[in-house]
Order: sequence, then C-alpha cells, then structure tokens
Amino acid sequence: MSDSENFEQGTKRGNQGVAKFDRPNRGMIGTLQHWLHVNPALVPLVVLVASIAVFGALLGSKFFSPFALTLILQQTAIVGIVGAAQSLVILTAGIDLSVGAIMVLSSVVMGQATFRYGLPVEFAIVCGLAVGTFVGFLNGWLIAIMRLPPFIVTLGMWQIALATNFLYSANETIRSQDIAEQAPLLQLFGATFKVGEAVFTVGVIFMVLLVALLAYILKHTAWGRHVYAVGDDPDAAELSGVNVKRTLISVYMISGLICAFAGWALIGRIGSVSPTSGQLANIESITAVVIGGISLFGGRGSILGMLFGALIVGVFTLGLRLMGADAQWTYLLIGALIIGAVAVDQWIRKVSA
Amino acid sequence: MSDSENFEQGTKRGNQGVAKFDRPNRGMIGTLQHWLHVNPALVPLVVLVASIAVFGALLGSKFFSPFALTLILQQTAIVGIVGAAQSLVILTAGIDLSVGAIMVLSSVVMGQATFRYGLPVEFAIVCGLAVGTFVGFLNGWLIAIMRLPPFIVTLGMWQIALATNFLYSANETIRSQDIAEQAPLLQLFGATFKVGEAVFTVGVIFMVLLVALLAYILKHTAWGRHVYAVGDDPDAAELSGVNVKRTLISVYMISGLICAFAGWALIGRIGSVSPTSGQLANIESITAVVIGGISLFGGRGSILGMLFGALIVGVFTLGLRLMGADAQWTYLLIGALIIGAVAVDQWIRKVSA
Amino acid sequence: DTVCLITKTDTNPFFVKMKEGAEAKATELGMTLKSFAGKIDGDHETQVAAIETCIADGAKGILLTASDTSSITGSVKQARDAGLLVIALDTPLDPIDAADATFATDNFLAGELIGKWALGTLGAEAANAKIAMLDLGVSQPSVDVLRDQGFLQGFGIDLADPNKWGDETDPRIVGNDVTAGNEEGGRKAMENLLAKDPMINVVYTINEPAAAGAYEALKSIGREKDVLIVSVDGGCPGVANVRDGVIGATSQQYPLLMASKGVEAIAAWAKDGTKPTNTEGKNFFDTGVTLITNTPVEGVDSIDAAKGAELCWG
Amino acid sequence: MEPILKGRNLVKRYGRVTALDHCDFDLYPGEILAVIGDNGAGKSSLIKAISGAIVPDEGEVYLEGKRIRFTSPIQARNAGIETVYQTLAMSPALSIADNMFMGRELRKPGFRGTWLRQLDRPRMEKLARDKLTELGLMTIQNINQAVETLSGGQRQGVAVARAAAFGSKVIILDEPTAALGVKESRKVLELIQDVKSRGIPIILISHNMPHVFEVADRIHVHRLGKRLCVVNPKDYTMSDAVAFMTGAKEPPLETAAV
Amino acid sequence: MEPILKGRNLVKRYGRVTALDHCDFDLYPGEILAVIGDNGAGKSSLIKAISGAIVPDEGEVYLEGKRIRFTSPIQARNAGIETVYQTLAMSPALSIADNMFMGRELRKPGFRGTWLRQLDRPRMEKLARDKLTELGLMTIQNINQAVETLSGGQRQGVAVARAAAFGSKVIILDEPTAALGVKESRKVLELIQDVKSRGIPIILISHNMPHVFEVADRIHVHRLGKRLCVVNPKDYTMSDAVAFMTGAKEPPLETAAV
Ligand SMILES: Nc1ncnc2c1ncn2[C@@H]1O[C@H](COP(=O)(O)OP(=O)(O)OP(=O)(O)O)[C@@H](O)[C@H]1O
Ligand SMILES: Nc1ncnc2c1ncn2[C@@H]1O[C@H](COP(=O)(O)OP(=O)(O)OP(=O)(O)O)[C@@H](O)[C@H]1O
Ligand SMILES: O[C@@H]1[C@H](O)[C@H](O)CO[C@H]1O
Ligand SMILES: [Mg+2]
Ligand SMILES: [Mg+2]
Repeated sequence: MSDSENFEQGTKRGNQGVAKFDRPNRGMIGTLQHWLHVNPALVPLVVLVASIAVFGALLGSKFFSPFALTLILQQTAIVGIVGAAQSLVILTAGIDLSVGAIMVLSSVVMGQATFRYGLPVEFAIVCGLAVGTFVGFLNGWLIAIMRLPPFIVTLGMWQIALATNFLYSANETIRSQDIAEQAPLLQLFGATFKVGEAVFTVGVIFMVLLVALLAYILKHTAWGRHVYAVGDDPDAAELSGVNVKRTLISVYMISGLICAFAGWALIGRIGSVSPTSGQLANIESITAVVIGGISLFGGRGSILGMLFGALIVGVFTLGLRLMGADAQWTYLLIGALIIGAVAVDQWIRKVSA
Repeated sequence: MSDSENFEQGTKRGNQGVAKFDRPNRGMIGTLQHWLHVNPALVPLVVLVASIAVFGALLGSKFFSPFALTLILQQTAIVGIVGAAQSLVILTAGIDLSVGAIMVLSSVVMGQATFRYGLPVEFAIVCGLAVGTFVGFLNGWLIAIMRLPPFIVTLGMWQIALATNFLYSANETIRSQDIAEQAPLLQLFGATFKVGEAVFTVGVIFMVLLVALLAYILKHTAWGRHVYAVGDDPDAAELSGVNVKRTLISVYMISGLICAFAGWALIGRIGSVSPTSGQLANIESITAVVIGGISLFGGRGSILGMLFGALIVGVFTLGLRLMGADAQWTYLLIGALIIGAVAVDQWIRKVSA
Repeated sequence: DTVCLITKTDTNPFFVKMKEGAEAKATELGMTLKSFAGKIDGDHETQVAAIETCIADGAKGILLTASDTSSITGSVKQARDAGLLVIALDTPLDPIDAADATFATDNFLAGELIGKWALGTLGAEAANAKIAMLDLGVSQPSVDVLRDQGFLQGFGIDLADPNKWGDETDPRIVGNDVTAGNEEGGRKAMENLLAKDPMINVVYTINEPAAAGAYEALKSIGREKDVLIVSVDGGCPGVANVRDGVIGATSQQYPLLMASKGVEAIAAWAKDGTKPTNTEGKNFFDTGVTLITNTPVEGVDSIDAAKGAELCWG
Repeated sequence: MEPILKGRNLVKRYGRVTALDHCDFDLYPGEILAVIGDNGAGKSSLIKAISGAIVPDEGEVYLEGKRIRFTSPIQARNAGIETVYQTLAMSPALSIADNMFMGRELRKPGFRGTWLRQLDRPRMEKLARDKLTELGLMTIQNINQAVETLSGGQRQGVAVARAAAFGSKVIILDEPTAALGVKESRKVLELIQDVKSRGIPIILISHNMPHVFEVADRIHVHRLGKRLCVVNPKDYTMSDAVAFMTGAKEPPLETAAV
Repeated sequence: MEPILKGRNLVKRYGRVTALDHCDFDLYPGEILAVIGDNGAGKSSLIKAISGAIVPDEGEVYLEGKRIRFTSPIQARNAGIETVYQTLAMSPALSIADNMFMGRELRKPGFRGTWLRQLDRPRMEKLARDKLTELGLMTIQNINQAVETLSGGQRQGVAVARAAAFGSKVIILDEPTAALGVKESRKVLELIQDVKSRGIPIILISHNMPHVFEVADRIHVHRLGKRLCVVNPKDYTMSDAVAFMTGAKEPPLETAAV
C-alpha cells in the first residue's frame, strides 16, 4: 500500500487520554450562575423569590404573612394544575387551547351526574374524569393520526367542548350549599387545613404533588424522554425509534385527565359547579408555562419552571392588589411585569451561560 | 501518483447531461393536484369554494345571493386586515397577541384626538397610525434586541395596550352620529358602494388590496424573502447574511401599523369609537392564519391562504346562522368545521404531494 | 376604613360609572375604595380571588356585581363570616339573601317596559312583527335572560322556560344572536339576522352599544328608518341615540345611585353595625328603572330624552 | 445463496423528482455491501425505503425471503435492521445517553424499574461511554451534554455507536464517516469489520473510495435512481468504479457479482 | 509578509467545555491554508470566531492589520469574508436561488427594481444555475426546489457555490466536501484552486488528507482548542500530519512555516 493509504495508521499511536481543560475558578456568584445554568428551572424560582422579597419589603406583614402567602398558593392551584397539563402538551411542541373547556365540562359532568342523574358521587367523579380523558383522546387522535395542527384541533375542541357544556348544563349552576349537603366529595379539593396561620387546601397539595410526579416521570422514565424527543424533532424521534403517534395521543389524553382533575379542584375552589368558569384558563396556563421557561417550540424546559411561573403571576397579582392598584392599573402592571420577569430570566440565563 | 489518488480523475469523462426522468401522465385530476402542490395557498381556496357551494346548494338564493356573499366579505374585513398583520408575524415564527389591543387603542386615539383635543381629523388619523406603529416597534424591540419570546412580549403588550386604552379613554364611546357630523373621514372605511346587488365597503377593498400588496412584497422583494428566512431558521438566516434583528423589528412595526389601519376600519364598520371592541381579534386572526395554511413554526405558507382562511370562517358562520342553527349550536359547529376545513386541506395536500 | 368594589368588568361604561360614583361617595365619607374587576364578563374566578384579597386586606365591606350569581355565594359567606358587609349591586345573588343587601335595577321590569312600548308603538301591526333578539352571550348570564324574557313578556310572547332565552316558538321571532354587549357584536348579529330575514322590523338589544351596532347594520342596507330598536341602560350616549332616533326607547338604570347607596351602607355598618333595609314589598332595594322615549305610548310611563339626559350616567 | 435483504422494482417519486426509478437491491448474509453513486443519485432514498423511513410508491422489499412492508422505522428496528441516517436523527436538546437509548431505554432492576418505571441512568451512561470510547470519541467530556452542543463529527460518532450497539440482523450506515476525523474514521472502519465478524451484514454508503475498497465485499453502483451494476472490488479499480457511477464508462454486463 | 487575517489568544468557552484555548491563527494573502484536527478539536469554533458567528471570550482578530470586532456574520461578509459553515446555514423551506442570494438579492433594473423593489428572479436563477453547473451539480433538476428537498451532498454544493460566488477577500470553507461525491469533491477542489488563482486566500477545514495535501500551501494543525503547529505539506507526509494532530508525535518546533 502506498503511503497515501497508509497515513491513517498514524492514529494508532495517539495519546488516548480525554482532553482536560482548566475549569475557571468561579467564586460564589460564578458558582450560582453555573448552578442555574445546569438547572434552568431554577431561574424562574430566583425571579419568584425576588418578587416575594420585593412585595414583602413594600407591604410588610400584610403580604409577608403565612395567610397571604398561602392565599397565593390557593389562588394559583387551578392554574398550576391546568399548567401541568399544558406543559406536557407544549413540551411536544403542541398547544392545548381546550384545557379550560375540558376543565369546565368535566366539572359540569361530575355535577350533573350526581344531581341530575342521581348517580353515586364517586361514580360521577369517574365519569367526569373519563369525559376529560376522552376529549383529550380526540385531540390526540386528530393531531397524531390525522396530522392536524394542534392549535386548530384544540381551538375547535375548545369551542365544541364549551358549547356542549352550555347546551348540556342548560347554563345551570349547581349551588354550593346543595353540594355541601348532598355530595361533599365534589368539594374535596377545597377542604382546608391549617398549619399555624398558614391555610392549605387539598387542591394546593394536589397541585404540588402532581407537578412533582410529572417532573419525576419526565425526567426518569422512558415515556418522559420520548415526550421531549417528540417535541424536539418529531422526524428524528420517529427515525430513532420513538412511537411518535402513541406518545402524542398519550400526552393529550393525560392532559385531558389532568384538566378533569382541575375541574374537580375547581368545584372545591368555587364551591359550586358553574358552567361559565375557566374562560381564562388557556391564556393563564400558557403564560405560566412560558414564564416558567418552557419553549413553545417544544422539547425544552421543565415542569417545575411552570409552577414557579404560575406563582410569579400569583404574587404579582395579589401584591399589586394589596398595594391598592385598581383593576386596569393592575392589568397594565402585570403586563409589564410578565415581560420583566422573562427579561430577568433571560438575563440570568445569559450571564450564567 | 498512485492509482488510489488518481481514481478521481475518472470523473472527467462523465456524461455531463442533466438527469431526466419520465413525468407520469397525470390526467385532469392529476394536473389539478400537481397545480395545488405547486401553489399551496390555493388549497384553502378549494375548501372555500367547496363550502360556498355546499351552503349554496343547501340554502339556495338566500345564501347564494350577491347580498349575502358580499356581507360575508364585510364581516371578514377586520379579521382579514388584522390577519394580514398576524401573518407577517407568524411567518417569522412569532405570534402577536396584541393585534386586537393595538387596533382598539389606535381607533381610540384617532377618536380622542379629534373629539377631545380637537385636532384636525387627518392629523388625528396619523396620530392613531403612529401609535400603532410605535407599539409594534416596542414589541419588535423587545423580541429582536432583548430576545424575549414573542408570546410573552405580545401577551404583556396586549394587557398594557388594553389597560392604557381603558384608562385613557375612560371607557367613553364616541357616537356614530357625532362622528358622521364632525369627522366623517374616520368612517371612511365604512363607506359602501353597490355593484348591482353586491354591496362593497372601502374596508373590503382595502383588505383585498392590502393582502395583494403584501403577497407581492413577500414574494418579490428581498425583505419578503428575509421574513421567510428568519422564520425558517433564524440562526441560518443570520449566518447567511440576513439582518435578523432589523427584519424582526420591521415586521412588528408593520404589524402594528396594519393593526392601526384595522382600527380605522373598525370605526368605519361599527360607526362609533368604542374601547370595548376587538376582544376576539387575536384568536380570530390566528385562526384565519392557521386555516390558511401558514405554519405557526414560521417560514411556511402564504398570506393569500390567510385571506381564504378568514373567509372560510365567515362562510361557515353566516351559512350556519341562515340554516337556523342557534347561537350555541353555531358555536359548536364552527368548532367542528374549523377542524374539518383543516383536515380537508391536509388531505388535499397529501394526495397532491 | 376600606370598602371594596368588585364589578364584572371595568371596561363596560356602566361599571366605570358605578366605580366613579363609589369613589366620589367614599372620598366624601373619608373611606378608601379599592376596586376590582374581572377581565371579561363571566370571569368568575377573578371575583373569587378579589373577595379573598379584600378579606386579607381587612376591608369593612364589599360591593359586588357577581358574574356567577350562585357560585359566588360560597366566597360571599366566607367574607360575611369574616365580618364584612356584602352588598350585591345591579345583579342579585342566587339566593338573593346570600348577600346582606341588594341594590339593583329590576332587570325583568326593564325588559318588560321596552316590550310594552314596542307593542304599543306597533299597535295592530304587532301581530305581523318580525323580531330580532340581540342577546349578550351563549352562557346566558342572569341579566341577559331577565331583560330578554322581560321584553318578550311585555310584547306578549309566550316565554316557554323563563330561565332561558331562545326556546320560544313564536314565529314572529326571526332569531336570537349574541353581541357580547358591544357595537361590533351588535352589528354582526344584526347582519346575520337580516340575512335570514331582511324584513325585520323590531330589534331588541341587551344594551345600547349593541343597539348602536345594530343600527349601523340597518343603515348600511338603508332600513334604519323603518325598524324599531329598543334597549336597556340609559347611558348618556344611549339617551343621545334616543334623541337622534337611533333607539326608539330604552330603560334607564341608575348605577351611580347603586354605588353611592352601597358605600353609604357600608359606612353605616362600619360605624355602628346597622344594615340597610329593602324597598317596600321587594326583597331588594330597587334603585329604579325609567323608560326613555320621545314617542310615548299610552299606558306605559316614560320620560323624554331631554329629561333622560339629565339623569344619564356616562 | 438467498439474499438476507432484497429490494425489487422500488420506485419513489417526490413531486417531479424521481428519486428511485425501478431500483433493485440485494444484500447477502454476512457481507459488507457498499453503495456508491453521485450526489442525488438516490442512495439515501434507497436505504430509507428499506428501513421503513419512507414507504416506496412501487416495488417490494424482502427480509430473509419474506415480503415486508414497513411503514415506520420502528418496525424495521424491531425486525433487527438498524440504520444511521445521513441526517443522523437525533434529538438536539437531549443528552448523548438519552439519544443513544432512545426507544429502548434501560430500566432499573427490581421494584424501581418495574413499578416506578425508573430509568437506569448510571447503566445507560456507562454503556454509552463505553461505546463512544470504542470509537475513540474521547474528546467528548460529558456524556450528559446535549447533542446540539457536540461538534459535527462528535454527533456522527454518537449515531454510529448507537447503530453498532443495537443492530442484530442488518446494519445500514449512510455516510457514517462524512464528518469524522481521520482517527475516528478508522475506528468506524474497524467497527464495521468487527460487526461483520459477528456475522451481521452491513450496508455502507460512502463517497470515500479508499474506504469502500478497503472494507467492501461487493459494491452496488447507483446511478440516476437505479442500480447500475454490482462489482467486486477485487476485479475493478477505484477508477473503474468512479467511471461507472459518473457514467464515464459502460457498466459490466453481469450485474449480480456474488 | 503581514497576514491578511490574524487571530491572537482566542478563547471561547461553552459552559464547562473550552472550545478555544488561547488559540493563534494566521492566514497570508493568496494562500490556501488547511486547518486539520480531531473531531471536537475546535476548528469550527475557530472559524466562527473569525467570521463573526460567535464572539470570542478573549483574544483579538485582525484583518489586514486592523483590529476587528465582528459581532455578526453580516459584518464579516461586508468586510469580504465569506464562510461556508459546517451546518450549512440555509433556510430549508426556501428555494436554491433564494438561498444563494440571501442578503444580497438582485433587483430588477429601472423602475421596477428601484421603486417596486422587485427581485430579478430570472437573473438570480440563471446565475445560481451557472454556479451549480460549474460545480457539476447537475442532478439538481429545478433551481426553485426547496433546499430541504435536496440530498445531503446537493445541499452542501449549494453552500459552496454561494461562498465561491461572493467571497472577495477571504473564503472560509468548513468541511466543504464532507457530503460530496467523488466527482463533486473534485469540482470543489478545482474551484478552490480557481479562487486562489484569482488571488483570494482560502481557509479549508477538512478531514480528507489527500485533498488537504493536494491543495494546501500551509497546514494549521489544531489540537485541544489550540494551534499545535503549522506545517508545510512539502516537508511532511500525511502520516506525519495525522500523527501531529492525534498527538502521536511531537510537533516540530518552528511553528510559523511561511
Ligand atoms: N423530501 C424530498 N422531497 C423532494 N425531493 C427529494 C426529497 N428527498 C430527496 N429528494 C430528491 O431525490 C433525489 C435523491 O435524493 P437522495 O437523498 O436519495 O440522494 P443521495 O444519493 O443520497 O445523495 P447524497 O450522496 O448527496 O446523499 C435528489 O434529487 C433529491 O433532490
Ligand atoms: N454551542 C455549543 N455549546 C456547548 N459546547 C459546544 C458548542 N459548540 C461546540 N461545542 C464544543 O466545543 C468543542 C469544539 O467544537 P468544534 O465544533 O469547534 O469542533 P471541530 O473541531 O469543528 O470538530 P469537527 O471536526 O467534528 O467539526 C467540542 O467539544 C464541542 O462539544
Ligand atoms: O346591568 C349591567 C349593564 O347594563 C351592562 O350593560 C351589562 O351588564 C349588566 O350587569
Ligand atoms: Mg444521501
Ligand atoms: Mg467542525
């Protein structure tokens, strides 16, 4: 063999060690930055803690009390639960505009099954959960099998579910007193218990556990990895052996199921079954997801971030209201602060990169 | 040189012709399919024509009259104009949730400048257009320079612009009769003229011309190509010499300007200046864009498709009402039909691929 | 002392005026007013959160226009248990005694007045009327239903289920459509119904912005002169529209009165624990409703637009 | 001998472009088959049609004599056909280890795996590191690095390592060394020999003639969407092969050079 | 002689990874400089730092003796530095012609160009076709095809054609022939010689040693984020070069082999 074919043999004798580079000595801030870089979900946590600190400083004990702080948790519970569903969907590069409608429809089904049809309340709840899952399945099927864009499918489903909800419920509210009397299980998520001055509801606990569970699943199971892969690049995921269709359908079904749970939690929060609730759930859940650092293009971000995102909005809202801003000023400032929160987030990511 | 280095010289003698393959003979349907494949914007047109035909067959002359058909155009004008702005933004892989708010804010500025400050109406209109462009610039600046996600920026701007609008206008309506008397130019877009039984408004003509102009710009100017490139892959666009920041800022500014024109057109349509209008402009414009086949991931689709998408929704809405569906059922059916329209669209694309 | 005002939205001029009235009265009595509002009509959760915030804030009382009249009662109870006086404004709660008091317009009566007026104006022609019903929204909130059904009652049409609009079978009704209570929705809904039957000659509208939109639609096909439009609210632009012949008749309500009465009541409660009393023979304090028209009809009390303009609210 | 993998009359059109034009294909047990051809000749389309990544418009594919109709790459993988696509098919935001085990993750033993369905990250990371070390990709410092942060060559190395680790019946490599350095390329060639010695046949698409002639048992020359001929590298020179594929020289008549 | 392009002490870190570690670099007028090195050695990072695609954390770059601080590739292009990136930097959904003229579109003459700002599509298409034909990429059937529908090699050909057509001061090619066929690779090498004969210096990153030794005037050997040495291909064999870059052999002491 001539030299030109032989030259590649030179590689045999090479140094086989792994390259090592200096690690710059970072100092405390540097270490924090590096740590945030490795755990990007914690960036919104930093923003959250900072905003609690600022409002605490401005408002003193009115805000910085166990009561007010746990109130924020309570006010965030529904958005947090729906946001968990939304996170799953957005991680697959989808979007679910029907979350609010599924939530309300499920709660109405639970109420009507109990009160109109007289079914045992446990069974009524199962019906509600099944309806939510089924609507989610329809979404998933249309998106994965028929290959329709998630935005359109869930937009259409939103209208369908909402109209069904009104037609089916005949716009009737089931009153809180009646529920408390005849089917208190429906209000389970509203049950409160106190730890000192802090007031927790079952809904809050459920939200926290749900997010923790999903964070575990996304990180530590094959299915979770597939969710990310599908959102990242569905073609690549398909070629490397992920069953993209099945993954998508399961994500939308789980999203529907979680929204149904949110519907149950909604009964607990507002006491009654009201067909007109949940109209802002879409926009609020998407906001929480995006402030939490999950990319709308899929495949990037963490569900923990969503929880912090939801709480950031909750803190701003209560803080501003307690400071006495009136409604339009509050909306204006929340608008500015949402942009500000994400700007800070981006900035932290940048300097810590 | 040894043979192994020389072998590449074999290439010199190769056949230099371009490969030719048989073109299968297509027949009429095949030709249509091929044609649709080459002009994907026409797919929603096919859906549109089909839905007009179906409603025409079902409803006869009630629907298939110049009056009803031009009514659809009038009802679509605002969504079509705002949809043009939305299309530009979505082509860059962004989203503009502030379109409705910019529209209303601009119309309120035009009205207040004329009636509260007594400025000449021409100047008031210029003020309104400037305000829209400025809000668009803020969006663009935050997105391009601060690198914040469009969803969050325009969500925040939506709230800010809407709150500003209410605070500024003190929710006061300026009545149609007063405008007609003192500043009829504000109602310009509402001016109607008849061609036979068909009734056109200036707003309708403006929408059609605007879409045609933008279609030209997107296809036949460098700026238009850059819009697509930025939406397709911003990193690649930057590396291959597109000024991504400038392109993005200009897109959001133009979007703001178009929304301000929509605000002017809105005064023409509803006669008065009312701060509570335009609440559905976001969702309706995005729906039109997506039904029209523009990808929410940017870089793909045509603005003509958006126009057809808007008209499809208009046809369904009026058609269903004329068939006697009540409001709730219409709502439900429109949800289903939006999904159906996109499904047909996908199907046509598939068979014609 | 702090008093809270929670309205359905703060974009509707009606609520804007209500807020202004409350603010003026609060300043006069040396109280602090904190106002809250839902983002959109029907935004119930924001109202729940607002009540919680008021409790946290240590307010003396709450003035509430509820988006969901029966669902809100749980939160209202929470507030009352915490020692706050809760007064429903404009919209009675369900049940009405869930609040400490209610200061409101009788919305069914408001509808009935314009129904009777339309019937009287048409006279014998009423038998051949073609009626367009421009309602608020598909969720059919209570004011929406009350005014719609009141109008039909006044016009002499069978209501079927009085808790629901749209289930009537009288052939004179061309159709119901929804307006979101603004001009844009009013115009579109009117156009849709006109496409269904271009000879519509009576238009009921949920409020005056919707009426203004409907008028634009009629004007664009040149029928604005031969159609009766009736509405509810009595805001200044609406009254001006009555004067200009855009609206035939409107039922005026008095939000400023509701608000100032409400603030006074809470001030009294804060001072010595007195609770407000109801109007004679009603289970709420009726702030009154007046029909405004320049073409009065026999048997229906009304005032003219000039008089109405003195009483109008924004 | 019966081919282990056989394609007949495969056609694939993209709009006006005919990427596969009644193409035949044979892979025999235990061999290394190289596929060479100009850019755009249709090589990638051919292997995509075989591995389920595209469904051909016409024609048949047989695995071990049985007609197969893959509609997804998962089916091909389950049948033991492992492919490295030219586009690499990786999830950019996920780590190297995640990518290597995508679709066949390892779970922890016992309760945590069966019931909590927990992934066995340490084991997956160790295996991934081992496979990459075999390929000499030692400049990768962190197995949990996102694939998008790898250099072009590193990325390709990960894809090749994945296929080599999991292929059981056929391994298909579409230009596996295109972005690789000299050293890394040699490692891949060694790996190919190694896989062959395990009795697994390999399809190798490459533009590197010395590499092709070094390892291939037979060479499938692809031209204008068709199999032009199959040659034995012992009978022809590189110049001949290049001349065939560019059309400079008429191909030999007997095409089935087994 | 003064280098036309000079880098000193360039450092670029990505989190924990140091891609450039106080790296120097020189390109002299009119020469072809090859950059070789292992996968992940930092070659692409080096040329990105030079062409404005990344901003180095430390160090300086000089063009014709003047310190430059590019913060975007547009600035480098305007300064006459044209680059083919390894990732190719194309807009997949746009056509070949659109991509070739991205950022420097041609407008129609007269009123339509100046006032309507209309693109001169026929002229752009003709030029694009000519450039591709020069590279022998004739299997491309339609110049208005979207780039995403091209084969891997065709795509690379388009990128190279673009750089060659527009580079005025320096042309940088990051593995331009990686995905190219034998014939197309030869065309690129010819093109490189051609550009050089026009007096424009070229930086060529490649793993193909025969190609490097065929065209390069000097070879910059990159290792572990640094310039290890610069050798003259006439003085060393390919085996030597490979041994340097893999660390099998100590580099020669005089590094500035001009
Ligand atoms: N998705 C697609 N849409 C349209 N045309 C396509 C598509 N994929 C491939 N083609 C066309 O099919 C032909 C064959 O492409 P293919 O990728 O199979 O070539 P190849 O032989 O692998 O080339 P290379 O050596 O450059 O990788 C090319 O002309 C290409 O443009
Ligand atoms: N965006 C990034 N984020 C993190 N690390 C990166 C990034 N880009 C490159 N690197 C790392 O920097 C090192 C150098 O990469 P570079 O792409 O410059 O190598 P290269 O010499 O061009 O390799 P190849 O020959 O494989 O193209 C690699 O270890 C790579 O993992
Ligand atoms: O009574 C008010 C106003 O009339 C408004 O127009 C709609 O909301 C109702 O509650
Ligand atoms: Mg290929
Ligand atoms: Mg590189």
